[in-house]
Order: sequence, then structure tokens, then C-alpha cells
Amino acid sequence: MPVTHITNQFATPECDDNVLMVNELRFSYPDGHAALNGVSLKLCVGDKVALVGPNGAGKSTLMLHLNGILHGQGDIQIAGKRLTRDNLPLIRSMVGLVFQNPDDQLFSPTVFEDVAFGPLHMGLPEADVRARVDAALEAVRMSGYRDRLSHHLSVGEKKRIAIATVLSMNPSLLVLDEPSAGLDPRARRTLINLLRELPITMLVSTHDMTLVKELFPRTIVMDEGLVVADGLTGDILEDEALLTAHGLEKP
Amino acid sequence: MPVTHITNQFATPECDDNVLMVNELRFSYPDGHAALNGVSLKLCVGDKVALVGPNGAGKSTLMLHLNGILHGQGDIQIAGKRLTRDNLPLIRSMVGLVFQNPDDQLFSPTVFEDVAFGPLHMGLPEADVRARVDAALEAVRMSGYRDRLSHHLSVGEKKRIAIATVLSMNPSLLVLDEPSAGLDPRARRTLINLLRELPITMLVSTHDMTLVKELFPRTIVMDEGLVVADGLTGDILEDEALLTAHGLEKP
Amino acid sequence: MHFDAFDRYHEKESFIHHLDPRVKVVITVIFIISNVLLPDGAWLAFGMAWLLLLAANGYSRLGLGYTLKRSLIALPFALIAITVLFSIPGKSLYEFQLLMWKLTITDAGLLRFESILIRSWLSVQMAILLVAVTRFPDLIHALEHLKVPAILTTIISFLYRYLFVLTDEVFRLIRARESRSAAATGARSGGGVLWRARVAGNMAGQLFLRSYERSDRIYNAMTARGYSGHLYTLNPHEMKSNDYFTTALAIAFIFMTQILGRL
Amino acid sequence: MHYSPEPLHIPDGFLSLAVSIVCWVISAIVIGMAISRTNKSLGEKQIPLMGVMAAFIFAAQMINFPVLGGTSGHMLGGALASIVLGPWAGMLVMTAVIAVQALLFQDGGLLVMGANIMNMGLVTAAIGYGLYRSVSSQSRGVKLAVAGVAAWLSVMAGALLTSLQLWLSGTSELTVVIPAMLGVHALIGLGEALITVSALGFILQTRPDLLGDGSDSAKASRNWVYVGWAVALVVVLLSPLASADPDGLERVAIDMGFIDTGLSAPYEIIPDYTLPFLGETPISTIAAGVIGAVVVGAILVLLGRGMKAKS
Ligand SMILES: Nc1ncnc2c1ncn2[C@@H]1O[C@H](COP(=O)(O)OP(=O)(O)OP(=O)(O)O)[C@@H](O)[C@H]1O
Ligand SMILES: Nc1ncnc2c1ncn2[C@@H]1O[C@H](COP(=O)(O)OP(=O)(O)OP(=O)(O)O)[C@@H](O)[C@H]1O
Ligand SMILES: [Mg+2]
Ligand SMILES: [Mg+2]
Repeated sequence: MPVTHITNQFATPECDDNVLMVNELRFSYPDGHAALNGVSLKLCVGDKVALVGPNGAGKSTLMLHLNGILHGQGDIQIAGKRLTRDNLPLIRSMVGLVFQNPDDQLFSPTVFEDVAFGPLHMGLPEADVRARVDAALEAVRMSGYRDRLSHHLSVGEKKRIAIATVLSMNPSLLVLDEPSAGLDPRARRTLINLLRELPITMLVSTHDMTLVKELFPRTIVMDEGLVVADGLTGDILEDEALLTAHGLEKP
Repeated sequence: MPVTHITNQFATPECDDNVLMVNELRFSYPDGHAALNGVSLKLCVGDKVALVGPNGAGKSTLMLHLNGILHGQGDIQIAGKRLTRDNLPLIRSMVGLVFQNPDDQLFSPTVFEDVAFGPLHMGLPEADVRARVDAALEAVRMSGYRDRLSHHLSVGEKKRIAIATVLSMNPSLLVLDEPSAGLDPRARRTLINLLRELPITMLVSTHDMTLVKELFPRTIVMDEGLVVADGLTGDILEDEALLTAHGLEKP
Repeated sequence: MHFDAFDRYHEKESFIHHLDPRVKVVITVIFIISNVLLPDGAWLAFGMAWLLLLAANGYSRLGLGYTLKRSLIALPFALIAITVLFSIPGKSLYEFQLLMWKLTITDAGLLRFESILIRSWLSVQMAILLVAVTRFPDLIHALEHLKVPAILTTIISFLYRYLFVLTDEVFRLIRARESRSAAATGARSGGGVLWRARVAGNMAGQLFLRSYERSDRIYNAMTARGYSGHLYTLNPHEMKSNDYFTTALAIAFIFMTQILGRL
Repeated sequence: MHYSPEPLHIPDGFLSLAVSIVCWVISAIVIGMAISRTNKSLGEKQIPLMGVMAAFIFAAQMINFPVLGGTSGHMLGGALASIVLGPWAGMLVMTAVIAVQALLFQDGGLLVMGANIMNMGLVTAAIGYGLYRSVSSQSRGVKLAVAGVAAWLSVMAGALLTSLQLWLSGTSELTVVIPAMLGVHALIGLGEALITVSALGFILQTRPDLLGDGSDSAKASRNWVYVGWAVALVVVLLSPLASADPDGLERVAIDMGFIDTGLSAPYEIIPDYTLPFLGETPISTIAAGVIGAVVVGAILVLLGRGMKAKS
């Protein structure tokens, strides 16, 4: 797939099959705080994109929109399908959302039950569910952990299981909110390798600029509910003025 | 105060007035896991020392010993006073321990009440308590936040208030467990500047090697319950073999 | 900090570990009912019940004395039953003066007291055994199979999962309080009881807010994976002939205990 | 820090089968009502909320504060749970907490779980919510004061019920158990009240929106106010009476037919507990127990069905 990254601050790449298209998304929280003020972006198949920006920029809010947990004004399309109330279940099977704290993501007592949760709620037959659980655990290299209790896992292990819980739904788009927070250097390295190998389009929010530099060819910078830059990671990390203006630092 | 840092892996600096002296400290958790296997170290007045090491090295366990929350075998002296059961409350006023998650540290509804907890527990008269709270908030640049609700602060703000809650006890030694975890680059920068300015001896555990390089002249490396290196930060960060052996990375 | 210590399950390879959890729950409950039904002083039957326990201990490879060691938990409560020593009319065994009361221990009273303790002690051991040989998630499945309303089993499984997370949080809160519980030379430290209670209440309030917000995040995580108000689970257990056989055997044994106790 | 057992959790063996079953039936019926009510008002969010809140109550019970000479106060949480979650959800949450304490820690028995749920979950929730509700439009100070009284009374009610169950089972003598339990719990209740009040104060100060007027209709909440005050009144009237004149209470119980032959026949407390056609044999006692259990089971199954049909 030819992906053209344009370093122009407001450009988005052109390709024939967008996995994700967000158009002029606006959202205010019930207390009146405007968290998204017209966000537009596109992701092509196979893109791995970092989403950076200071605390409160609206990164998590945007992610919660991508599978319809929050509903703002504007247009969202996943693999060409518009996100509406009616096709919510379908969209949710296509967008795998992994939250920052794995303790929030792993809410079942055992690893198996957690990884099976998504497929079960998609209404798949039992044999399929089991096959998908096995495949997802295989993908994150945790096959031996099927019957373990979630609260016995280390943070790094929990993180990987959390990713498996959405991989089991065979998503077309993986959305990760601050995946490397709280990991020690070794666990972080394991996670980076895992993300590098996964052959899925992904959008990853993070404060970890080293991660950005190592893993993502493309970076989107958000601040105050807007996309303020979108381009090749190399270019963005060189733009000192941009980084300082939005509370970021070179790795 | 003349502080001599010796790059020999097991050397500790010589000085006349040690703020902290730990001698052959050993500790096993009730489940039998030996977390500290004979840790010795010394801190001189004014020292700012980083404590690094992989997950499970025993950093947090060591810190919990420094003001008597855990009791192992071996000797601990704070400013020349041996830590015993009898002088525990006194030692606690001398060692300010700040935990990783500021939400654990801040259990009162308002910032004022939290910062006042230590002085109130020490039985100080009201005027003194107020003066100390004001001074502590001033030191972390949060004077305007006296009457705010802790719950509504950002992570970076909470971190600074958490430090104020122990500064109000006028400690001789500040012990911080992973202070920069979960902060965005800007908040992290603010914290680094704050720690640089505070004129107190401090021991800081962290996985953030950039922080180590920028802030601390001296670094102690722990692994498997032992001090494996203690010396000038510059020397330690150059020692690739040492870093790799203990799961660390150069910044 | 880990509260793994909360887990009472002991991983071992034994046929008791592999029994269907329903079987284990049902046998436990019947055993406890049987204990309560045994008349006072049915020593032989008590002995037989204990034999069953010993056998189960042995077969599950926990060691014969496993449940014995942990069974003292109910002992403090025995204090409450101590009055039966004196209150049931019977032959006087021992008399003594306690302050202004003259107390008489009767034989019937002693018999009743001992019987209450033994019943309780046997029952507690069985319950200890149940969780030592059954993983708690399987226990929850057993309750589902036994038609405990789904809303309760769901709450229980969330409770089990977040017990560890939240007790860790409490533990860290208490630690943070402890580490600032300082004294100055010359001053009386500690504050008043009311103030200390208020701090404890604040900690509970803080924990409540964090739990509440966590439940919101969990709800989001569930929604993101297709949850829309109804929970589906796979049924991981199936009764085998082995399970039926063990149930029948245990019930027969317990029934014999009852008959023996009433001869 | 270890998990420490609570004085109100009755272990198996201390209550007779009859008392255990009666308590199970009553608790099962109330829990059934709670299930059908929460199902009606059940937002999707309610399930994870109740689950995490149950873990919260469990964890909050471990927060203690030093009182005197090594003793410490802490909280049971029934009143707090019902005030913040509403009475029905509060009851379910407490039921789950008590069930896990019994199943996982053997803190409280299995057969007597019905009694434990009734004493620590149902009555506490009714008093807590009912009393708090009756002043929910008053000022903050009044609300907190009433919450404190409610928390104290909820513990006293639990202690009173526990004493009565022990006495009816022939495990304890009324003259001793009532003053002892009520005396001890009058103090424990103070800890409960203090923690409940400041926890509520904290919530009112930081997130008052969480303690809104609830989703109850005006009529339902009025009913709760009546129930809460009625239970509280019984505790207030019965406790001094029982402590001062336990013999009198016993006489009343005998007159009303609760007790025929006194404490030596604990299995015959319910007059027609033995089945006539089987005679007064052990078999008939067992049969009665089995029938009781079947009734409880049937109620649970029916409730489960009803729930499924609705959802
Ligand atoms: N439930 C809420 N109610 C009101 N305002 C909210 C809520 N959640 C977030 N906000 C506000 O919306 C803005 C965007 O928040 P968001 O969590 O999306 O930021 P973020 O970019 O993910 O930040 P971080 O890097 O800290 O995760 C912030 O100003 C935040 O305070
Ligand atoms: N409460 C406990 N019971 C048993 N073992 C424990 C307990 N707390 C910690 N440990 C173990 O003791 C060892 C040291 O733990 P500690 O928390 O001190 O490590 P650390 O260096 O702070 O690691 P991290 O970088 O992850 O914070 C680890 O192996 C850990 O699993
Ligand atoms: Mg975020
Ligand atoms: Mg640590």
C-alpha cells in the first residue's frame, strides 16, 4: 500500500483504503468542557501512528469516540463504514481499544474468560471462541497463561493479555492508550517488539517519545482538542518549535 | 560539605555527617521471599542520589525500611540516631517518604488538610502548623492551591502536593519512589526543576534514566536485594556491561 | 504489595482437585447441615465426620493436618456460647465464685458447649478444604450452575477480581498515613481519636471515589468489547460419571454418620 | 496486615438448622426483591458499578484507626453502601461481600449465611438508607448527623439480631448475650458512625453529584423512610428493654408461642417445624430441613427465571 506522508502540518496521507477516517469531530463533556474542537485524520491499512500531546490534549477522548463509547458531532468511518448507533456492535468488533491501566481492561477472574469476552459478546459459537482465544494468546506469546488468574500477573504480562483481549476480536484497527506507562525498561522492550510484529493498523497515544521514535513512522500531535501536526516522525521530532509549543520533548 | 564519590563499584562516600547510614540490611517478606540480602549505603548531607535497578530489585522495599514501615535485620541510622521501635515517630518526622502514586499519599479532601496531616500528628500548635503548610506549599510553588480539592488536580499537581505533604514535616532526608512515572514531558520537566532546587538530601528510585542523568551526581544500582554498584552517575551510565547485566538502558 | 495471600487455593494434582466444583459445593453444604443436625454428644458420629475430613485432606494431597491448622478462625466466636456451660440445668461438675456471681458448670451444659464447638470446628474445616481444592472462579461457576441469580454471581466475580486491586490501594493508603505519623521531640503526638477517625473516613471516601471512577473505566472497557447490558459466559464444566459417583458415596457416608449419631 | 474476622460473622455450628433456614428464607425473599428492583432500574453501568463497589466495601472494612491501647475501630459499611448506592443495590453489594467473606475466608458460615446477610446486609441497608433519605433535602450538617446515627443504629440492629438468633438456637443465654453484644457494639458502632460520616463528608465535598437524589420515585423513597424508621424504632425500644429485663423478653417470646419448651429444645422453636406424619423423629427433622432447603432453592430459581425473562 503506498502511503504518502506529507510533512505539512495539516496534511493527512492519501490512500485508497482508509481504515479510519475522522472528519471535523467535536465533543464537549457534560460539564461543558470542550475536549475536541474539530479533529480530522485518516489512517491507511498498515499504518502505525503515534498520537502525542500534553495532558488534557484530548487524546483519550478521541480514542473513546473511535468505537462509539462517546458520541460527538462529526463523521467517523471505520473501513468505509460510517459509525452510527445501528452498526455499533459491528464497529466495536473492528476497533480494538486497549486502555492505559490493564487492571481496568482485565475485569474477569481468569485470563481465558477475559480474552473470550469479546468473541462471546460478538455471538460466536463456542468452538470459534476457543480458537480465537488461542490465536490471540499465541500472538502476544502468552499461550501458557490461559488458565492463570489475572491478579497474579505482573504489569508487563497484564499489558500483553490486555492486548490479547482485543486481538481475539480480529480488529482491523488497534487503538492503544499509553501502552508503555509504568513498565520497566525490559518489559517496555518486550512490548515494543510485540507491537512491531503485530500486522495490524494501529493508533497509539503515548508520552514516551523514545517509543515514538523507535516504532512509529508517522506521528500526530494534538493539543487543546485539535490536531496541530501530522507527518513523518523524523520531521516532527526535528521541529523544536513545534515540540516546545506543545509541551513535548525530543527523546 | 566535601563529598567524595568513588567509582569503585562498592564504595560509599566518606563524610563527617551522614544523614543516612544503612548497614547490612536484610529482609524477607512473610511469604519467604528474600527482598534485601545485606544492603549497605551512606548518604551525606546535601547528597542527591538516584536508586536504579530492574523491577523486583528491592528498591521500594529498601525505602520502606528507611522510616520503619518494614523492619529487617541490620542497622539503620538517620542523622546519627539509630532507628528503633521507640524512636519510630521521631524518625518519621526526619524521613519524608513519597510514594509513587500521589493518590495514595493524598487522602484528605483538601490540599491544606493533607499537607497539615504530618505537623498535626506531631502535635504542633496551630500557628506552627499553618506556618509549615504555607512554607511547604511555597517550596513546591503551589501556594495558590491551599484550599483546592486534591481530587480535582492534575497528576503533575498532585505529585507536587504529595512532596509538600512531607516537606511540611521539615525532614532531613527526602525519599521518593518513582516520582516521574506517568507524567507528561512538561510536568516531568517541572518536577525535575523542583527537585533540583530543593535544598534537601534525597534518595530517589526511578526507571527514568534521562532523569538520572540530568539530576543526580551519584547513582546506586540495586539488583536482587543487593547494591551492585555505587558511584558517579557519569561513570555508571558509561558502563554498558553493568547496565545490560541489570536490565537497564542508557538514556 | 501483593495480596496474593488472600488466595486460599492450593495447586495440587489430585482427583478431588479435578472434581466438578458443583460436587464439592454440594457435598460441603450437606456435610455442614449434617453437623448441625447431629445431637449433642454424638461422639462417634463426630469422629466419623472428622474421618471424612481426614480422608479428603489426604486424598487432596494437602497433608492430613492441613485444615486442622487453619481451623482456629472460628474459635474466638466460641466465647459467645460459653454461657451454656452454666445455664443448662444438670448435675453440677464444678462451682466457683466470679465477682458477685456463683457459677455452676453442669454436665449437660458442658456437653452442649463441647458439641457446639465441635460442630462449628468440623464445618469450618470443610469450608477451608473447599476453597483449598477449588479455584475461586470455578466456585463462582458452580454457583452459576446451582442457579444462584446471575446478578449475584457477576457481582461476586467482580468483587473477587477487584478485591486484590482495592486492598492493595487500601494498603498503600495506610502505609502513606503511617509514614507521616510522626512525632516531634517534646510534643504529644497522634492527635485526638475524633481526628484519627476522620482521617480514616477520608481514606474511605477517597477509596470510594477512586473505585467509582474505576467502575466507569471498566464499563468503557466492557463496552469496547461488545457488552450491551447482557453478560455471556462459556460453561467450562461438565459432570462426569466420576463426579456422580463421588457425590453418591459422600452422601451415603454422611447419611451413615447421621444414623450412627442417633443410635 | 491480615484479613481479620469480624465479631458479627456467625460461624457454622452456632445456629440451629431451624433458625438458619428461617433466616435463609427471609434473606432470600428480600434479596429476590432487591434483584427484581435493581433489574428494573438497571442501567448497563450498574453491573460493573455494583461489582467494584462490593470490592470497595470489602477493602474499606480494612481501613482502621487507632483508638486506645492497641485496639482499633473500623467500618462494616452496610449503611454507607445503601446511602451511596440506594437500598436495593446496597443490599446486593453487601450480600456479595458477606458471601465472599464466608466462601473465601471462612469468616462466617455457609449454612448461617442467611442470618449473616440479614444482620449485616439487609437490616443495616434499610436503616441506613431510610434514615438518610428522610433528611436528604436538609442541610449538609443535618444529613451527616443523621447518617452517623443511622450507621450507629445499623450496627446495633445487627448485634441485636445476632443475639436473638443465638438465643433462639440455644447457643447463648439471653441474659448474657444481649447486654454483652449490645455493649460491645455500642462502641464498635461509634467507629462505624465516625467513619461513615467523614467518608460521606468527603464525597459530599468532592463529588456531590454522586449523592444526588437517586432514581427512586418519591413514593418508593417514602416507603423506605417508613421502613428505615420502623426498624430503627424497634432497635431503640427493644435494646434497652432486652438489656434491662431479658427475662421479660423471654416471657413475651414464650407467650407469643416462639418458644414452647425453652432452650433445651432448640429444634422445636417453630411450632410445626416437625412434620406430623413422621412423628418427632430425627428423620422428620431432616425432612423438614430438606423441605426448607427446597423452598429456598425454588425461590431462588424462580427469581433467577424472572430476572432472565426481564432482561
Ligand atoms: N469525564 C470528564 N468530564 C469532564 N471533563 C473531562 C472528562 N474527561 C476528561 N475531561 C477533560 O477533557 C480534556 C481532554 O482529556 P483527555 O483525557 O482526552 O486528555 P488526554 O490527551 O488523554 O490527556 P492525558 O495525556 O493526561 O491522558 C481534559 O481537559 C480533561 O480534563
Ligand atoms: N508484600 C510482598 N510480599 C512478598 N513479596 C514481595 C512483597 N512486596 C514485594 N515483594 C517482592 O520483593 C521483591 C522486591 O520488591 P520491590 O517492590 O522492593 O522491588 P522494586 O525494586 O521496588 O521494583 P519496581 O521497580 O517494580 O518498583 C520483588 O521480588 C517482589 O516481588
Ligand atoms: Mg489520556
Ligand atoms: Mg518499587
